[in-house]
This record gives sequence, C-alpha cells and structure tokens, in this order.
Amino acid sequence: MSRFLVRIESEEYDIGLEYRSEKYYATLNGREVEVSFHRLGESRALLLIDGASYEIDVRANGFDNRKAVFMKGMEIPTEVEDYNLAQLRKRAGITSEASVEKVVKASMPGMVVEVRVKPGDAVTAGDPLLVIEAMKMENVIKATSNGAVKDVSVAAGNSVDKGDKLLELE
Amino acid sequence: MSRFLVRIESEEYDIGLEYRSEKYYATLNGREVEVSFHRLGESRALLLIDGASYEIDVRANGFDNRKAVFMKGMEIPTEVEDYNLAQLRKRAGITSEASVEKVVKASMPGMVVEVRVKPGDAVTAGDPLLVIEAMKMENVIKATSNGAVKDVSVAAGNSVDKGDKLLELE
Amino acid sequence: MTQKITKILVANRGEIAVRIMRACRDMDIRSVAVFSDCDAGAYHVRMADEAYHIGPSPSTESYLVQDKLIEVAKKIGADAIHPGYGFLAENATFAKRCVDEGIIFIGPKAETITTLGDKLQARKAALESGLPVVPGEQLDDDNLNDALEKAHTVGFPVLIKAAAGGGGKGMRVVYSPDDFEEALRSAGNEAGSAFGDSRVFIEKYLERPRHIEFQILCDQHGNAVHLGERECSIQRRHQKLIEESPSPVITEAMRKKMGAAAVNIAQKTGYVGAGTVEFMFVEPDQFYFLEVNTRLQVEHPVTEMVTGLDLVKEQIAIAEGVELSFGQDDLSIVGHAIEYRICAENPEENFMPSTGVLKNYRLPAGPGVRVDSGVVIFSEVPIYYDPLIAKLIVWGKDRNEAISRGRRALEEYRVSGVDTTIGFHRVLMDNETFIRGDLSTKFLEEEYPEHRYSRLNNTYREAAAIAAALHSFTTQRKIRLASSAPKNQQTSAWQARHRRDNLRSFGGDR
Amino acid sequence: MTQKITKILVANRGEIAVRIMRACRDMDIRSVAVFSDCDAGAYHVRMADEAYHIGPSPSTESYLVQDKLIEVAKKIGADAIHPGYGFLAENATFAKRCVDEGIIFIGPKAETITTLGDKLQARKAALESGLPVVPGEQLDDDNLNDALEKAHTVGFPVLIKAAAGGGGKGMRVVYSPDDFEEALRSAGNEAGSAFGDSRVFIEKYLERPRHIEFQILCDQHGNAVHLGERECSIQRRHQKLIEESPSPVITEAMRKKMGAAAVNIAQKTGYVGAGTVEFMFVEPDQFYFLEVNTRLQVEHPVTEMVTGLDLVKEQIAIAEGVELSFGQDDLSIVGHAIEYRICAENPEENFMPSTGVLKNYRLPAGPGVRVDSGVVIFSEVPIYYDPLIAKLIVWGKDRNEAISRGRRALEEYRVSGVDTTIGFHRVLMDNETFIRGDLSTKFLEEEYPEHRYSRLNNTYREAAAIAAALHSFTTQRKIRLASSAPKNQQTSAWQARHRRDNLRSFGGDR
Repeated sequence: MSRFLVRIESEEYDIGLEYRSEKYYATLNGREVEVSFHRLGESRALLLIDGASYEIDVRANGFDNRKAVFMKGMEIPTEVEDYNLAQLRKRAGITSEASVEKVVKASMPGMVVEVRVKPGDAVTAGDPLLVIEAMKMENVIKATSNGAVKDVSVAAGNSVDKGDKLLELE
Repeated sequence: MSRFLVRIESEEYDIGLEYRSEKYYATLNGREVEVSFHRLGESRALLLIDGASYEIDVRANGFDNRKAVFMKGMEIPTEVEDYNLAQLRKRAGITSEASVEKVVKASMPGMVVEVRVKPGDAVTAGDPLLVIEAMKMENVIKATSNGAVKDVSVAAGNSVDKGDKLLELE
Repeated sequence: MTQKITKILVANRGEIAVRIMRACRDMDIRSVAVFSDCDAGAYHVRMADEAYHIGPSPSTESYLVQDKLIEVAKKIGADAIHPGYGFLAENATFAKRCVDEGIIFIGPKAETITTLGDKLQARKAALESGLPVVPGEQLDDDNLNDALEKAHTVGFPVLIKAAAGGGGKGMRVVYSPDDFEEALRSAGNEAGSAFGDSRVFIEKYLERPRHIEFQILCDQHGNAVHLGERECSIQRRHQKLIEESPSPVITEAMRKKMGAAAVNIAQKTGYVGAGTVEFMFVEPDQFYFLEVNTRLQVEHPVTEMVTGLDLVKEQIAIAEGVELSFGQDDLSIVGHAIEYRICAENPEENFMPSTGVLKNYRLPAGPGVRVDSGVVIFSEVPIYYDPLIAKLIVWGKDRNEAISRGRRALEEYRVSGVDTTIGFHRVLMDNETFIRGDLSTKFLEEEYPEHRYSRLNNTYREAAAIAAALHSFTTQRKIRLASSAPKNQQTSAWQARHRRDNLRSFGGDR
Repeated sequence: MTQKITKILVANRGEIAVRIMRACRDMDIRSVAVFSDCDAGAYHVRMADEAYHIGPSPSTESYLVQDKLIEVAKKIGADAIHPGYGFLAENATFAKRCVDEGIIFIGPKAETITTLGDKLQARKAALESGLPVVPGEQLDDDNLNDALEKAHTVGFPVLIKAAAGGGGKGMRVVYSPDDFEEALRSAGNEAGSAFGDSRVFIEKYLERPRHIEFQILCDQHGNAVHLGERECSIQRRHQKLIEESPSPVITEAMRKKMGAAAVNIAQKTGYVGAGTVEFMFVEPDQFYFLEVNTRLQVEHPVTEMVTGLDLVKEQIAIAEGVELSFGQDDLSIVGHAIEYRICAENPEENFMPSTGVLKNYRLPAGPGVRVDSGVVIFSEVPIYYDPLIAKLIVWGKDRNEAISRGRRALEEYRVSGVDTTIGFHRVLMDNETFIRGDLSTKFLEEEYPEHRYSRLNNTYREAAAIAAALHSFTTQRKIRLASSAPKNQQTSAWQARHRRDNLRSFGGDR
C-alpha cells in the first residue's frame, strides 16, 4: 500500500492507496473507506467515497507537490507528499517546499506600472511589492511571507509574461 | 494550386486551394473566393467565406473519400476527390467508390432479429434485407441499390457490432 | 400530517434522473443515483449526492430489478423513491412494494396505476366521469361475428387496440370489413405475446386528430388542478417528437372545459400526484378521452415554462403530504413553450438509433432557452436504453417568438459522435404547415412522405464543399511535410497541426 | 415612418456580442461580427452570420477605432450598429458619426449621451425633473475656502466626485475637514489625467446605501415605460457582481414612485432607447438620483427574466421607429431573478484577472437557469479585455427559489483553465445576511473583510485529499510501469492511461 500525506489549509490527511484486481482500496487517517474511481477525461474523474459522489478535476503543474482539486464549485489547493518522505522531512525540520518559495513570479501577463520596493528593503507578509496592469486593471502584488528584497528583475514599463520572475526575497 | 472535386447530393463543385505566406487562397468553380480558416479543435474550424461565418466539424473515416461536414445544425455528407483523378475516372466510366459499395455493414451494435433475404435473391433499392434490434427498437435495414444477394454473414439471434459485415450484394 | 423527505433514490437514468436531482438540490434534499455497468461515469451519477452500482447494463438486470432498488434504498436510508418515467414508473407492483417497505413512492397509489393502466378500465372510468370517449365497443373473447357487427356499429375505419397496450403494440387500423378478421387475430396475438393479455377492443378510427393532453396535479387532501394543455401532435411511431404549450387551437373556453374533464376523472379515480390526461382533438371543439399517464411525462417542461411551476418539486411536496399552495384560479399561462426531443437517432433512416461517444457537445443558451440534458461532452450513448439524450425547451412571449428561438437554439446546439434529431427539428421549424399551427398526428407522413429532412441550399453546399476540400488539403499538405516521419505520426495532420499550434490559427487573415 | 433593419454590425465582443447576435437571429436580422487578432476564433465570430477582421488585439487598435467600424459597416451594407456596453456604447461622437454616415446607431441620440454623460449636467437635469439628489454642491474652480464652506454645509463625511467620472476614478471619501484640501487636490488631479476634465463636485457621503436602478424603454414617439428595478448592491471597486430583480426592499408603492421618477427624467431629456436610471436607496424609503446609463447594461437579463421581454429586440424595434407594443399597465413582474457575473478572476487575490485556455467548460442547465456566455470550451481568455466571460442568470417563483437554483447552478458550472468568481458566488449564496436581503454597497467589505470566500468543511477536505492522493498514485503507478519507455512518453500517466482506455474506467467497482 502506498501512503501519502495531503495538506489542505492547515489540516493534514494520511491517505493509503492500493490497486488490486482492478479495484482501488483506500484508507483515510487509518480508517478504511470504500472508493470507486471512474475516469471522465484527461484530468477529470468521478470519485465515489463511501457512496458520496464527487466529480473532480485535478490540475497539477509537475514542478512541485501542489495540485488544485476542483469539485462542487470549489477549487481546493492541496499539497501531496509521500508519507514517509514527509515524516523524514519533518524530523529534519524542513518546511514543505510550497512555503519556502522566495521567487515572486508574474501570475499573468501584463505591464509593470510601479515597483514599490528595492533590493535590501525589509518586507512583511501582505506588503505591496509592485503593481501590474492587466486587463485594464491595476493589480497589486503582495509579499506572501516576511523577508528582505534580494533582487528586483523588472522596472516600471516592462511587459511581463506569465511565470516571469519579478523579484526575489531572502 | 491543388484542385478538388467535391460532390454533395447530386451537385459537383470544383474547388482550388493554395496556401501561401500563411494565407489560404481558394477558387470555387473557377471563381475566386476570400477564405479565412481558423482552427478550433481536433476536427473543428471557423471558416469565413467572403465574410460569411461557418463553424464546421468535419468527420472523415480515412477509408474512402467521404467526409461529413457539420454546420448550422446540418450534417452534410460530402465526397472529395482529387480533381484530375476524378476526370480520369469519369473518362474511364468508373462511378465513384461510394456508390459501388455492395457490402452492407451494421451501422450500430445490436441483435439480428430477422433475416429477410437469402443468397441468390434479387433485391431492389428500398427492399428490406434484415431487422436489427437495438435500443429496444426494431430497425429495418434496406437495400440502397438494386442487385442480387451474394452472401449473408449473419443469422437471427446473432449479436453484431458496429461495422460488422451483414451481407453482400452483387 | 406531513412527512419531510430528506433523501430520494432516483430509480432512473439519463435526462430525467438529472432533472429530478436538480429539483432535489433546489429543495435541499439529498439525491441518490443508481447505475448499471455502462453508466458508471454517466452524468446522472455525477449529479447525485450519492451513487450506488446495481448491476449489468441491460435494464432487466439493473434499473428494472425491484429487489436491488429496494435494497439500496433501505441500506442508505432513503425516505422516498422517484421512478421518473419509463422503467418502473407505471408499475403498480413496485409502487405497492415501496409502500410495504415503508418507502414513499413518488407517484399515484398502486390501485390508481392499476385502474388507469388498463385501457378498458380507464375507458370505463372516463365514461363514468362523464368524459367523451371515442365511439367504440368492448369485445367478447371469441365471438368474431359479434365483433364484426360491433365494428359496423362503430363504423369503418376502426382501430383495434390492446387493453393492456402501449407503444403502438397490438394496434391495427382496419379500413374495410374484409380485413377485419385477420387484423383482430393478429392484434390479439401481438398483445398476448407483448403484454401477456390478449384482450382487445375497437374504437372509431380518427383520421387526422390532434394529440392534446392536460397536466394535472392532485394532493393528498382532495385538491386538484390542471395546468393547461400540451399539444403533442408531431409524432412518429406513436412517439412524440415536439410538444408545445399552449396548443395553437385551444381557446380559453375549451381549456376550461377540457381541463375540468381532466380534473374530474382524476378526482373520480382518487388520483394523487402529477399526471396527464390525454385526449384526441378534432377541430373546432370535439375531444375524446384517450388515456391517463400516471407519471411525470417527458414533455412536462413546456408546462413548467408557461406556468412558472417546478413539477418535480410539486410532486415531492405532494408526496410529503403538503397541500397544493395554489388553486385553479391562481394559475395562468404566460407565453408559449416548445420542446424538442433530442434523440440519438438518424431521422432519415426511419429514426434508427445511433450510439457512440460525444466528441463535441455544446449546449445552446441565452434568452428563452432551457436544456434538460442527460449527457455531457465525452459521454457515451450506450445501446441499452432509450435514445433520448436531451430535451431542448424554448420559451417566447408568443408562439412566433418561441419558434424563432427554437430555430436559433437548434443551430447553436453542436453534437458530434452520434446522429441526432437536431437537424430534423430545425427543418420542421421552417415548415409552413407547422408555423401555421395546422398539426395532426399524421403531420410527418403527410409533410415528409420520403423521410427527407433537408434545408441544404446552394450557399450551404458551397460552404460545405470548401470545408471538405480544405480538410483534404490540410491533411495532404501535412502528410507531404511529414513524409519522412515515422509511420504512426502520419495519422491525421489536422490533429497534428492542432496539437502543435495549441489552438492557434494556422492561416487566416492576419 | 419605420425603417426595417436587415443587417446589424455588432461593435463589440464577448458575451454581449453573442447576446445581441442571438436577438438578431430571433428577429431574422443578419448579424455581423468584427474581431481583433486574438479574437479570430472567438465565440462571437462563430455566432455571427458574417465576420470581419478590424485590427490588432489592443482595443485602442480595433474595437475602439471608429473609422474601421464605419468602414466595415459601409462596405457590407449594415443598416445599423449595436455598440453593446463598454467600448463605444456611450461615446456621443461615435453615435453622431453613425447618423452622419446614414447608419442607425442603436442607442440614444448623441445629445442625450452628452448631457447624461456629464455628472454635473445629469444632476442638473435630475433636479429640473424633480428627482431627489444627494445633498451636494458644485465647486468653483480655484476657491478652496468656498469649497470647504460648502462641504460644511453638506456635512461630513462628504464624497468628492469628478464631473466626468466613472469607475471610481477621481472619487474620494472625506470624513474630516482636515483631510479635505488634500483630497480635493488629488481627486482633481486624478480626474484631469483620467478624463482630461478636472472639474469635481461634492456630495453628502451615504454610509451604507443600496444601489437600486430602474430599467427604462423609450420609443421615438414619446412613449416611455419603466420595467421595474434591479438591486445591484453587491459590488467591489464600484463594479457590480450580483444583481437581482425585484429588490428585496422595494414595495409596490416605492416601485411606482421611483419608476415614475425614472420615466420623468428620461422624457425630460428626450431619451430614446433602453437605459438605466441609477439611484442610491436608504431604507425604508429615501432615494437619491445617481446617474443615467445611456446603454444596455450588463445586468439587463434579470429584468428580462421577470418581465418576459427581450430588451435587445426592444432596442432594435425602437431603432426601427416602431412604437412600444405595451404601456406601463401591461407590464408586471413575475417571480425573482438573480444574475451572477462569471469573471476570469481570483476573488481571494482581490479579484485579480486570470487568463488562459478553457480546458473544460460546462454550462449549468435545467429549470430556471439561463447562461449568457461569451466563451465555449477551448476558448482562450485573452489579457486585453474585460474579464467578464459569462453571466449566469437564475429565475425562481420567489427569491428563495432563485437562491436555491443559484446554488445548484453554480455547483454545476465547471470551468478549468482560468480562475473564476463561481466559487465566490456559491459562498455568498450561503451568507445569512444575503439570504435575509440585508444588502448594501458595503456588503463585501463588512462580511468578508479578509477576502476569504470558502465553504470548505472536513468532508470536502477529505474528499479532495483522496482525490489528490489518487492523482499522485495513478501517475506514479504508470511511470513505474512505463519506466522503460522513451522519455517523452512519461509526461502524464493520467493522460496516457486515459488515451489508451478511450474514456473507460480503470478501476471502480465493477
């Protein structure tokens, strides 16, 4: 049986999975649950958990452990790790990769209107870092964690594509 | 310029096509028409002909010249041939392949309820050949052309899949 | 004395299961789907709150197996079962079985189903309720002379009908006395083998009647109303294809009169729930009782669109024992609605069913358009069940607006992977006889004797010709370009190009 | 003196272009799309009868270029241009230009647009028409002392507004006299750079008003009616997100009074066409004129749902010179409708726009559900335009039924590829304050100060956790099985498996 640690918001779930004679067997925090899984398309499936019906879309980017699960009109961000690796990581005191990301990237293409910080500035989570105009609206990009600005890669007037590095914290 | 002969119902259309510097150029029965072609999906495209907008789906089976064009709520059966080959064929007195098809195939899966002809029987277009039950309904398969029954491949009670040979005329 | 329903098992599949689950969600009731093998990924299973597998694909091994349905309902604690239409909807045994097991059956009482399901008993009930019936006679079992005499009394042409009939089985039209004996015998045999009941009766055959039916709602407290009529004259093989409400020929006075008759037979037979009283109608004002359908009908949405009511919600409230919240005078008909049955069928091949995977499935939308669909993109239309995959319903402030919107919505509807009746319906919307409202159950055979439903003109043919040629051209071009690539890469250049370009244009007028 | 319109150029894109073309089809009018580079495959182009390319993607080089639009209209012989909303809809120069070129502009006269587009002139027109306006004062250009005195007369808090304003630009709330000078200066500067017009005025600032607006229709013959109100209090950054009709607090008496006021200003300003008179409303019965929008509004469908009218068809008929076919007394409001704006935005990131390709796009359907969408599956949401991709409109016989259907439809709506406001709307439908109808333009900041819109509970978290783990598990399993395959085959086992199985289950409970 494969075992995964899934983090959603601040909750952790221990999921065991096994595939045997064309069926899936699952445990949730050690408790057995009846699971039926039916593919509907490239990233879609119908999942029955103890009879309850969930049509799911899963979006994974392939670069980290994060997957977004879309169901019942909600998009739920999750982080999936191998259970044993997660335990090792925890014992070693390393936080998961999602929270240590220090590179701020453009989440959409647009034009940089204003850069509000410079290398060396100390920032607190929530502080505005820069302003990007896209779809005729100004969007303020904020710091997601505390730190100091290490490096700024763009200047006002620059066009950026989705995924372009904007600045780096340390 | 490539040249095609397209047959729809009993009408024939002479279509010339060329692709040059990212644009399509077309002629219809010798007359130039302005064509713009925008891909929308695997078999779908948006076609503008002298400004008129057609969202099309094309289904082709790859085995013969027939393609079904779906547009404006209609499914239009077409036959496309290379124009020059079509002329050669006509001069040689050969009818197009679609009309010489003598093998009657199941157009859907079902169960053979009744076979109404036997080898040697003469049939006229429209004559019932056999009855297939599918989706709780009995469907009578009729002859599409005149001829004689050469061979019957199924019997009452047989299950058939889509595309299975049912009988052959000659 | 009402009992709140909190969980409903929907003993059906396809569009009607989805429709019922939508009402459940609107009422905050938990809905439970059941499914056969081939329906494991079906839309009704995805729509449900819970879903349970009940057996192999053939309905005789799944959706029709009463034991399995009852077993699931009890296991999961469903208060009620909604049978939809078809399958077990008009099965008195199942209705009784539910009640015996302490589960609410959302439909009339078993006795009512039994009475009204038998055409002879229903005819008797209609006569006793003072409804006009088609002149006709019951037949003694074996007396041919007597039968022929009765046929003469009724007057040829006569219609021989099976007492237990349905779907046109055991039914024969006889124009001449010479053909009577053989028709009587074969109708009896057919009825016997189809229904296990060979009783037949004869009626005067009406040549070009309209099919007009009245929707009724009756609560458990003796209150009953009708919700106006539906005209369902456009049929093939006794199956409806287009339904509308109101009928173009029913006046307010006729509506009152026929509606009262419908309510009357419902009350006389102790009817509870939603039902339909069917009539044949001959202009200007003759109507004859045909039968009562003791279920929600496929075409119920047209009534919903012109009354603003949700009939499934009303059914559930009635089943809970709630009194109707309105009387006859509170109801009015607003605008005009038309329903088109979207079936996976080829209309030009005598409506032969078509199966496959829906490679493209895009719903029409916008003002005045409702779609009740049992499928979504990539759904498979299996061979085992009814070919009805969806219903398109349009509303307009009058019949002309409804027809215009119908035309537009049918052109917006895009399905590929199976044949459908969409193009057929679209052609009918240009038919002058239809537009005039001059309908009868003979409409299709009179207007389209050749079964050709086309609105191809030269402009469309030219566009299709260019489209087909372009398809060949782009495919060839890519094969030429890719001729050195390994063989399995050559399959479809149209596809290959698409994948590479990731949805971008490859040409056009930029 | 009517002129039948036979071909309309729709000078817009997205859902409103599609909406207008649907009305054209319903009226048998030929519709013409125009499109920019990135819209070459857009849904509005596919919906049109004809389509013409007008330039690069930025709207300043395409949809806003008057010369190009006029050129296409003349080349193809369009009788009329419908501007939709946004872009050139309230541009008096364009309206005049159309008329000068002999093309019908579907909207009010240029003079009316000019008058009502200027907030000061509009306020003056309202006062002259006897409409209540928020206590306020015009300001002289450079006299600060005078301005401060006027602010004191009005009473703090005051709102400084740009005369030429829109979209919240040049607008400042001032709570204390100390902040007045700076706010005045910065508002003037902002207005100057945004609109080329630095005039500002002050109004009493209302703390928690409702936004209530009346739809009006005026023909060319002096007939004018109102179609009841819409409540649009749920806003962010002065942009509406949810609209409904009727408002939960407007009584029949208030509707009469406010409706009459709306019709009055329309008639006083010689209004022709469809328009909206906006008010601020303070319970129980105070209302203040806000402005007139001289166009069809995004939220017009809620009015259509409760009146049964098609406002675009009415606009076109008015433009043809046809008289209104109904008077005020013929109109009534039936049921309740709610519209949800489906925007490609992330609500939790302060509604930051999101772009991408719609890998999945499935519309909700069934009873009481209408969708006006500008996109279909595989559409690309480009960066250049408004993030509104669709509108979901629900109808119910009362507000509670509409809310229930809204909940259900929002859960049915499936979009992947971009972030949307669907989940946000779904959360709001469980909000007790919303359900009570206790709305104000402050609703979002009061109820969701943290911008967190979640209805995650443990059951859903568990299901999502299992789903995510299954995704990893099936991917791993395939990579293991395929480890000897060439590298490019390994990308996604979930995909690979799917392709091989051709939509069949790979597991489950068979």
